[in-house]
Amino acid sequence: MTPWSTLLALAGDATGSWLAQLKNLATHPWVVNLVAMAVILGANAAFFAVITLLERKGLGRIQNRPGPNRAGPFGILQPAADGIKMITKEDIVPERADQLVHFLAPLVMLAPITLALAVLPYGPQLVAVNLDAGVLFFFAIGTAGELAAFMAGWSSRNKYSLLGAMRAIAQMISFELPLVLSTLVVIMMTGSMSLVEIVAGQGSAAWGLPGWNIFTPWGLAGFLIFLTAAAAESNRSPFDLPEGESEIIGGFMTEYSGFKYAVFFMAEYFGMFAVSGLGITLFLGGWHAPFPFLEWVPGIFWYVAKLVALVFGFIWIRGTLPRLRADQLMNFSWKFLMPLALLNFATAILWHATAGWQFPGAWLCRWLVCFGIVAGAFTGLGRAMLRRRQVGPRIYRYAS
Amino acid sequence: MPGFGIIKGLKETARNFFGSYHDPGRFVTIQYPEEKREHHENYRSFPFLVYDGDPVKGLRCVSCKICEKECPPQCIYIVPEQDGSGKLLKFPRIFDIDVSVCMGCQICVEVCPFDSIKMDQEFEVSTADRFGGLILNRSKLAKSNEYYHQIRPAEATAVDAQLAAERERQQAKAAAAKSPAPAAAATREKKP
Amino acid sequence: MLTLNHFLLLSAALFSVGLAGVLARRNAIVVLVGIELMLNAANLNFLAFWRFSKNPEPLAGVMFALFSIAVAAAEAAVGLALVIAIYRHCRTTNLDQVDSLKG
Amino acid sequence: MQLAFTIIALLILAGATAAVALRNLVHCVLCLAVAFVGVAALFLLLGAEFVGLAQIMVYVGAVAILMVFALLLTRNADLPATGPLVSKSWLTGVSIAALVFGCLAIGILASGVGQAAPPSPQLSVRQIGEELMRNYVLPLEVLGVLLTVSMIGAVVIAMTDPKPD
Repeated sequence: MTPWSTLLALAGDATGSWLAQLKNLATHPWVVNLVAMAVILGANAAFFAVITLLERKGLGRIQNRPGPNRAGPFGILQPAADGIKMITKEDIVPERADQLVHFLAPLVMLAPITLALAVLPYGPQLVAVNLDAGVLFFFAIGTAGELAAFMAGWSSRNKYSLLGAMRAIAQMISFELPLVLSTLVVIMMTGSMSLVEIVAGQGSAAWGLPGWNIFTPWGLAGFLIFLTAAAAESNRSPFDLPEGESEIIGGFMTEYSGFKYAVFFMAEYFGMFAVSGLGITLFLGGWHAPFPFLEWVPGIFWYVAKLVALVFGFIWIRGTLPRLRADQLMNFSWKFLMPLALLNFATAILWHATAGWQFPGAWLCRWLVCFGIVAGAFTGLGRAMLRRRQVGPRIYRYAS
Repeated sequence: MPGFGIIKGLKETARNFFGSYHDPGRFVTIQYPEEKREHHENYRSFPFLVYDGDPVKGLRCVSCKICEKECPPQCIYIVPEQDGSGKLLKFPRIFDIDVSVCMGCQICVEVCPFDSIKMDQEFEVSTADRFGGLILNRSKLAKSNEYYHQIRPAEATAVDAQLAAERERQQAKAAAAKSPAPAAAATREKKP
Repeated sequence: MLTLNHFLLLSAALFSVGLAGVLARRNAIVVLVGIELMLNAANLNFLAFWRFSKNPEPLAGVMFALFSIAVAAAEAAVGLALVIAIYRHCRTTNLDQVDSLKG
Repeated sequence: MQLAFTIIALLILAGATAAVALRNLVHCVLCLAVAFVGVAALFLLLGAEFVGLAQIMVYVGAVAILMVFALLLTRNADLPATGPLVSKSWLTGVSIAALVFGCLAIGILASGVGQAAPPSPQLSVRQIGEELMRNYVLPLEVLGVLLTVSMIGAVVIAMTDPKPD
């Protein structure tokens, strides 16, 4: 029962039969599903508009400039202006491009991401689809982005597009492993792949502290790994090599203009929302309030607050860090994040095995031991990676 | 410990972020159409012609065409005035500068022996007419010496002093030429 | 009404299309495409038999399909590595021209 | 159910046929991805959610991408517009495939296994996991070894020795 139908049920009982009929119509699965779709899409599109403005303003402030402030008071109409500009721009398709693939690529990029938004629990009752294998669904859907990037890059018949697409695919494949490994820890500790159950497992608070996964050593390390890999998966800076404006023009989006470009842009932001939503669900307690006495505030509020905080974190990181080089990116993924994620997995197993400790201070002891392992691994791997930092001629062993 | 550099960077950007709200002095940008940046005196855009007094008759230009020859992108076009008999006068009938070609190199100013062409500071030259609007003719180029003083006070004063000295020397020369003229003529006659 | 026969016929058709691709095309990568299609047809059969069996509680069909998917991934990786190695050696992926072992 | 099956079946067959028949190899691989997605949809229709999602993840996310990479590394994405597409013995191949389909179809229709589906089994991920860890733990371990070996093997086969400078 969604709150929507509950409300209608109440109303139908109170007043006459025509309302009851309306209730029957409104609780029909098709109607409920359509309403859920419209709400999810509409809310995310509105959020997209707000976030683009927030990002431009925030980046501006980080660079000591005011950001867009012309369209409307304080520039709040800037997203509308951008949208009108994008829609009315000429849609240019290169003459030698593969017309059909070029047309399909933005759609293949956007459609799966909107599917991923459907399985996230936005509140105690606000779950459009509760899949038993929700996390797996999320990652299965995410793979379509790689294919879409390839389609866009290849069909444009432009070397920069192809280079960007190759970079995008290599990056997405490399960072998918740490991403999955960091979520695997949560799945193992919760014992479920359903996002609803994962959120439900984080509700219990001990000593006034929230029971979120991030407040455990494996959860903290997992969250940091997840955040890094998520930034790379959604092509956010400092991992925005696939777009790298200063190197390869616009990456696989070089030959796109007008509304198709807007669709790519939208897909990128929706991807960021989806992956942030997954992070919230897995590590930050989903729609749970931070403290028990705040539970009267609706869950959707906490979800949106956490989402805004995470997205602002992404914007902050974008304003701070320079772009990585391609080989640094690969080294970072395979030689740092992967071993760290595996060690984090081992830490989670230790945490699980020591759950039976009963002596006084056992919890603190467990916490410190596990945190020590993770922090030691982080320091050691980081030192090793920094020591390896030599630049020399590159050898192309596979592409000859 | 690795990773602290990132935190340091994040701290710096956060300081910028919050600082920009309570300290407007941090802003590196200005709101252009409303407020404009103060120029240095040496800032230059495109050339203009200086006149003293009358905007047409007072032009210092003698249409010697040195600047036309020296201009690297060849953006200056000069036609001298002629009198009824076809004799060239020391005055430009047409003086055009195509500012879409001009690169602001200031060579015309360097070579002008009469200090008649100088660099302007006007930069808002955008126009809807792509061809006609960017060719400045004689009347558009002519600007008074007072304007020159206004935009470059130091340089204009130096130029004025130099011109005055030149004029004085000319007058002295003319005066000298008037009185000992017969003697000079006589000595010249004797020579061959 | 959907019966087992529908799935089996579809799977047979998918298998035959893959087989035709393997036998008829000259390009090594298209041959691999055909092999993948045939593997998919087999997986479809496993799951259809599992779903339509009298007693679907033992998960044998699902397990077999899962293992087959994993093995197919390994097969694709090695197969494509072989294609790349052959291309590097012969500068072609045309299978009719890679016949230096022919007597 | 019937309608969904018909649509998905047509999608699969169209994708598969295009994947083996098109001239442009990149189009082939993209059509193959369509066929993979269709098969995954059929898995979902059969109630095997986990297998369907694994199918998408492995086939679309890994195999199709791998094929695309192989295509670009072997530089024959741009085939000549003319020239023979099929091998010399293509007629034999296609007739063998048709024969196989005929035999299979006759066998299936004659076998009388076309029963209706029993009530949908409730298949949870937990069930699959427990099964994997109890009855199928040996195959799982062997599979892990196989994947590692094949990964190393693929790297060794595709790697060229670094040229001595």
